[in-house]
Amino acid sequence: MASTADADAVIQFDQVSKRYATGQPALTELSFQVAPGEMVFVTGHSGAGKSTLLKMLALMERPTSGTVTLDGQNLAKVRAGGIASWRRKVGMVFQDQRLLNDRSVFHNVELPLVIAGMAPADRRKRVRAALEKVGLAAYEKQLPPTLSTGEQQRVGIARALVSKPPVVIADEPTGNLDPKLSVEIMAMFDAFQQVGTTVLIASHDLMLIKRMKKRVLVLDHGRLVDDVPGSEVV
Amino acid sequence: MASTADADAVIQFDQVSKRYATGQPALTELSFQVAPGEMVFVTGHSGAGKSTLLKMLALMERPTSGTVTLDGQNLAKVRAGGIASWRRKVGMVFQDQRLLNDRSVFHNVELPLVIAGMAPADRRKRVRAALEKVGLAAYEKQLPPTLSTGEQQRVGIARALVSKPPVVIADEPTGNLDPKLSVEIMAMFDAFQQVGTTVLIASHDLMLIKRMKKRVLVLDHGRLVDDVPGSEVV
Amino acid sequence: MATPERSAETGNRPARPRRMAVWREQHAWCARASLQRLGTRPLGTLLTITVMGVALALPLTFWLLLGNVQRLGHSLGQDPAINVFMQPGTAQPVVEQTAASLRDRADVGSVRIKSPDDGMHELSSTQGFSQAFAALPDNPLPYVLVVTPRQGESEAATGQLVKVLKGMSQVDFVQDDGAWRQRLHAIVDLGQRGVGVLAVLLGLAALLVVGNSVRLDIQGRADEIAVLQLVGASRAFVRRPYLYAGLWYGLASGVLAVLVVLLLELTLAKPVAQLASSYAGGLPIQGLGWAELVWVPLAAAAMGWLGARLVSARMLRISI
Amino acid sequence: MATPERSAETGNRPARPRRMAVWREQHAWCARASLQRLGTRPLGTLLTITVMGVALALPLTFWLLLGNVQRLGHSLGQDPAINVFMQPGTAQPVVEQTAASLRDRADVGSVRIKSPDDGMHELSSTQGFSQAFAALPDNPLPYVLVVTPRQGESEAATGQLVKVLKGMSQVDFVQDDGAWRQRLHAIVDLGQRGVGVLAVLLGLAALLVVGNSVRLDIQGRADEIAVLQLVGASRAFVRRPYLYAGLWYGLASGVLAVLVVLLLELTLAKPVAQLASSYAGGLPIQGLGWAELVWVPLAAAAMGWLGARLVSARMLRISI
Ligand SMILES: Nc1ncnc2c1ncn2[C@@H]1O[C@H](COP(=O)(O)OP(=O)(O)OP(=O)(O)O)[C@@H](O)[C@H]1O
Ligand SMILES: Nc1ncnc2c1ncn2[C@@H]1O[C@H](COP(=O)(O)OP(=O)(O)OP(=O)(O)O)[C@@H](O)[C@H]1O
Ligand SMILES: [Mg+2]
Ligand SMILES: [Mg+2]
Repeated sequence: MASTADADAVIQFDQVSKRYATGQPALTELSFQVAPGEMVFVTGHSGAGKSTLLKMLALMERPTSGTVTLDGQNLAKVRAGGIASWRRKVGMVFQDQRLLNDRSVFHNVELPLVIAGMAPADRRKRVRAALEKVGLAAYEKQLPPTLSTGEQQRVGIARALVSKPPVVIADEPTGNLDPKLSVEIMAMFDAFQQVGTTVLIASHDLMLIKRMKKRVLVLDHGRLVDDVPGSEVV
Repeated sequence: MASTADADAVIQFDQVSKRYATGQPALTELSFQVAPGEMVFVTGHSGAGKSTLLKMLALMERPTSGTVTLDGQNLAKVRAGGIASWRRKVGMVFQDQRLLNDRSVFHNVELPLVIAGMAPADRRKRVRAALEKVGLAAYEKQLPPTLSTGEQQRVGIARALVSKPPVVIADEPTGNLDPKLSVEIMAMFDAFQQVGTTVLIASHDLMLIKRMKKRVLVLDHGRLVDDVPGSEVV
Repeated sequence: MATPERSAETGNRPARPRRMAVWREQHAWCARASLQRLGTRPLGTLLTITVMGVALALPLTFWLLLGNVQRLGHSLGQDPAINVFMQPGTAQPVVEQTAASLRDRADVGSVRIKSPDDGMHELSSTQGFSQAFAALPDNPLPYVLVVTPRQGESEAATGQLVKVLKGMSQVDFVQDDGAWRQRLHAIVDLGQRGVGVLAVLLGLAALLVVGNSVRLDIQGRADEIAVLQLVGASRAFVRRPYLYAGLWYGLASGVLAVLVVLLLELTLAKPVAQLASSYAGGLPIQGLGWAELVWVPLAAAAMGWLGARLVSARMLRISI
Repeated sequence: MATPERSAETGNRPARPRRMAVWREQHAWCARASLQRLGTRPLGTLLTITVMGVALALPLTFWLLLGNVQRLGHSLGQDPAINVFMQPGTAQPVVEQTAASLRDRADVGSVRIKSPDDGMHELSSTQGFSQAFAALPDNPLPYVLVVTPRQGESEAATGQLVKVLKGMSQVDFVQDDGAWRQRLHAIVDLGQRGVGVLAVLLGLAALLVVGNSVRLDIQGRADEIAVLQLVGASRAFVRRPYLYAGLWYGLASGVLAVLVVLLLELTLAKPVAQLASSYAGGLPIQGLGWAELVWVPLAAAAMGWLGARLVSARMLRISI
């Protein structure tokens, strides 16, 4: 919960508060840092502010006060023209999937690569590999509405990881998955962390979090009430 | 797993199979019965067929073969004109919420009562009570997109229960809720069961299921592989 | 949800006397909701209404135009007189006898006798000849019978009459304004046909715009409609806001159409007045009446409702 | 995702030489995708195109009409001759001298001398008088100078010329077809003004339809657009399919508009031919040329693209 600047930190929250137009504050004076290549869980009750925290890193919300820094860049200073290119650097898994319902699974996963301007042949290889990893190789031609919710969630995970972004943010990525699959998906995130990707995951699945033995940030009504290092997770 | 008819059963699946247009079968020769006022969990891996099973009871999918009977009525015989009135008898919690995003929380929960033609004053009382129970009394004027996913899920639960339907079907109702809230919501379903409502819940949260000590149907690749009575759940 | 203890009285079927109240409540609810919904995106609503209004204004304009062209054709076609020139020197009694016999014919409307003096007078009034003819010692002009065919006679029947007139004794020759009449008929026919084609096209366009707007509206709300249907709303319930939207669209665009036509009338008032005066006030041009001011918006509203009905019937079918 | 080991070369920024290829690939991808998308709901696409096509066909029709009305006015107004009646008995040399002095004037186009014999001949050819005048012992008609003002002279200048002519010696009186010319001007003016107003309204309507269709399209795909923006698509990328959709809409409706106008021409061919023949082939009516067949669809496509651009600019802004 240190609020002092750390030049090495890839993610840095400094006294960040967020109050939506409608009501009580969603986040209150939040300060923490995440080192490059670290994997961190964010947990807390429903409405604690987990999604709000992650959304700021994906430039979906701006803090009301305080500064959020990602990769040394103050997010408050990103202009409208820079939002798109910024989001390309952050792989995001959304709590509500957010897939294109009238495009095939393949197309959905391919999207970040098309946007990045990768050549078609390379795209195909990467997309196939990603779908293989989440166990959906057989579903590439289907439309998302014809998948089970858990399958859709895995499409979203494949899409977030396919472009190998330096930072991955996942909001409740296993909320619709059974325990066995949840463990497999977590192993994938772990593999990404192993090669230097910074991973931030919001989850309320305490069993899973305990099993992973990573650093855990605990939110309660928008306040950071605990910051447990991986070694101390039991 | 008895496939013989039981006049008392409120829900009855007899050799039900479902194969979607796109691929492999989602359900295979499923047979089971649920007695009136019983509370049953349906569990299984992602893509096992839980949602497909529940969707048939809400007339959202038709079986490819076999018969589904609800309250003594063969669902295959319900005509287009009867679908709406049928659905009014089944309170459904959807895995993906399905709220009206441009109407207030209050309006969303009020909807089944408006459709049923209840007088405005009665509606207000009932809606307020339901929102109170799911802990969202303070959110009644907000639009669903301004709620956290867990809050949205609770709006969906309130909407399914507000009209006190004889049968309640819930697809992963606690998928986005923290453990403490999950237990509270389950207690609500339990209370409904206590007064004679038949409750069918799909969930992959084994901890929660074990805790509730109710009958559990286990699906595996569309097949019913286990049917554990509440007394034997450990 | 209240207390679960009362969960047995679940069906929520309203008692008979409440049925009407429910129906009224739901309608009022939908009418208001659809209006509010249109209000939440004022620009889009305005755009749709403008497109529809213009599309409606045009058939209305053409309808007015058609009426005027027909009336014009009628008033100009009123006098398709045939001039029968008697042989020079034919005596007046013979001329009058011929006229009388012609008046007895079924295909003749009226016969007027123009004496040589009348002819000279007429000719003199054509300024250029006044002095020239004043100097003539003798009137060289013949008697002329001005024969008007019975009103409503066809072109062919008139041709027949001309033939008969030509065959009569004492008749020098017959002058039929056939070319002029043919030309007028061609103009009126061209106008009517053109206006008819355009009015049909535009009426169609207006209906398409209503239907298309509602269709896109429904398409844009597919999610919401799915939710309503899943919660048990009947087709009538789901459909109602769109029918009301069609109604509001139609009503507003009908009012707009009337305004556009009135504006058009205003713009054209000056040249029309000029034209009318050059015809010595003989052009009976008519604009929108009070009746149209009322029934056009009402008809447009009905059309909007109907268009919404047609489009929504197919799209809002509940199925599994 | 392949092997995580290569996760360090993440940015995916294409190398410089690939930039153009990327641009071309993305454009081709979008053009195809937007066409496919229109194809997935053929009825709706057809409806939109029909509405737009009709909306475009109408200004096109009126534009043609305006051209023809103007040309008609021009050809009819070509011969606003002024008849100058010399006093009876004026000698031929005096007449020719007067004509010569008139030809020197800057505001006079041409002067033709009509002798008494010419006049009698003309009068005789008006059938009714042939025999009557053949019997006349003496020709009572005067010399007439047919004066045509220089082309392009204003109404006022012509009035001035008439005044001068009236004041000349040996001139009996001047017959100016003023009333007739005034009437023609009123008709042409009315036509031009009406056609102008309608063409502007319809052009506006067509633009509104394009814009509105694309706007509704964007509105109906709000979810999809949000997803694209969240995944890091630039505004240009998100916008491109809509620009292409506008382009396809415009192109198709331009073709439709041309077809509608050709159909209209076909429908009106008979009455127009009739009218033209009654004017002895003097009406220079023109339809669509080859040039229009090409540039109308192209202009419509450009208009569709522009309409889509205008609408999408505001709607697709990426913000937090
Ligand atoms: N509309 C559809 N069209 C085609 N296939 C479908 C459709 N809906 C579901 N399926 C397939 O049927 C299988 C069962 O789906 P279902 O949604 O019932 O699973 P589930 O048990 O609810 O899974 P989850 O826990 O992920 O929600 C899946 O393999 C899925 O891909
Ligand atoms: N767009 C918004 N407008 C207004 N209030 C919002 C908005 N988004 C979230 N909130 C409120 O902010 C609080 C935190 O929301 P957030 O989505 O961050 O919670 P969460 O921890 O992700 O919860 P969950 O586990 O249910 O997803 C909630 O009380 C929610 O109602
Ligand atoms: Mg959340
Ligand atoms: Mg499911």
